[in-house]
Amino acid sequence: MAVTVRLLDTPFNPGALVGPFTNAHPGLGGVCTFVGEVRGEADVEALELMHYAPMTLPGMEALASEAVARFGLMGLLMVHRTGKMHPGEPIVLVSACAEHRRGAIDAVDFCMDHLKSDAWFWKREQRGGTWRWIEPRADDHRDLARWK
Amino acid sequence: MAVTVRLLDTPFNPGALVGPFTNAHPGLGGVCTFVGEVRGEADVEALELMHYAPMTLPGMEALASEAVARFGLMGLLMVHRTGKMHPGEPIVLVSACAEHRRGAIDAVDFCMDHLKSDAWFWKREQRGGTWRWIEPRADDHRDLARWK
Amino acid sequence: MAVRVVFLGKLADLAGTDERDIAGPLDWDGLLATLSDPLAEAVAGERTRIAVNGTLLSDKTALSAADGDEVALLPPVSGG
Amino acid sequence: MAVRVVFLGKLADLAGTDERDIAGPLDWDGLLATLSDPLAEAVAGERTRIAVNGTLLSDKTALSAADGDEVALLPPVSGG
Repeated sequence: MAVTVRLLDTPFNPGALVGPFTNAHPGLGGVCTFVGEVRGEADVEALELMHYAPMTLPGMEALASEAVARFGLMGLLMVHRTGKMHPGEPIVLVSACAEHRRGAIDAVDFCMDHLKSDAWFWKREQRGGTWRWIEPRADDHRDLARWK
Repeated sequence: MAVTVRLLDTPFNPGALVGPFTNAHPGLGGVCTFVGEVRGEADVEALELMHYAPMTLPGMEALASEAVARFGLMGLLMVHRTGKMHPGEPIVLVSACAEHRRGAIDAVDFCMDHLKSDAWFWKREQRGGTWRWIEPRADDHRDLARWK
Repeated sequence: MAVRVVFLGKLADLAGTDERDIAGPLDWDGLLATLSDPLAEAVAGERTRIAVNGTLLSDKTALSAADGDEVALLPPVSGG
Repeated sequence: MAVRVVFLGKLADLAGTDERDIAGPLDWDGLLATLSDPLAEAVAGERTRIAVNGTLLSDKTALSAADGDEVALLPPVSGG
């Protein structure tokens, strides 16, 4: 079993990570993958993700361990960008391998909900030249509460 | 928006399909993908999926349309194998693009539950030289009932 | 030309073939009469459905097929 | 060597810097006293949390940092 958690400060290609991850788990029943990208809204020029090194990666590693145990995963890949990004660039990738589809899909859902509003990242958007900090939407808090 | 539904009777490479599908939807917020493979259980030698041409593809197309409308998708790719397969070969691929992660993840979950126990496929496994028809597990019926 | 009866999944094993031509017209009793006992029993089971020319019957006992029609016998499905 | 105070997210904008060194020891009142009014108000807000050397405080008003410690001021997060 491979649990891989990475913080990257440069662009990444999801396909180049998911292929080898899947191939590393022969015998799996299903693999579910979510990739979040910077949405191409008309006036969004850039997005920046700030993190806090002493806590962000350890927090992601704890989240990964929790997901592996909770959903009985065969493997988990969790990658998150930091720094400045432009529309169309991947921000986050979560891929989970399991024996049955339910574990794989639920694990991705669980990890994404936690990365969105319960991990040590701070996001801001640039629109019309002005940067503005983003907070999770009410939907994000509701999504997170499903797992308590 | 692209809605693509395919039945394939030869092996396919999920990565080769998901990359172009994702690239065809600039502006997306998230893409969720599930790939189901023939599980590598010790004594499973092969798996065979039978379908009924006049109903299987039309049924998948109706399912895809329902998912697009229900989850407000930007695009949906649904690929299902038929014929004889061996452990490690992909059986099914569902990939959904949406503005937010919730729509993309839920659409994949919805499509997989319906493909598993509410689409015109019949699956049998070969173990120890003997073929046996498989029916959905109780879990599969429970999963499907979530969407009613 | 006849009615083409298509056997799916385990029904194909029970029938020993994927399809069989039966002279029309064909109704529910006529269908059962042409099938071996275990096959007729499986087809009559509440989880087996019937489609005519690709359209599912809401009541399979209302089957009414003519020469040239295709009747599909559909046991419980299992995909993915 | 001093206490290093790290400002995350919007607190970095309010502070005009990502980090600042403050002579230790540093407790909650001492921290607030060194911050501008809008910054002190944001840090005191119930949604801002504090970590010392990477460990979250369950009660931030119990802050007790010495020279060499790193105090992180953490506003509401938003990732993915």
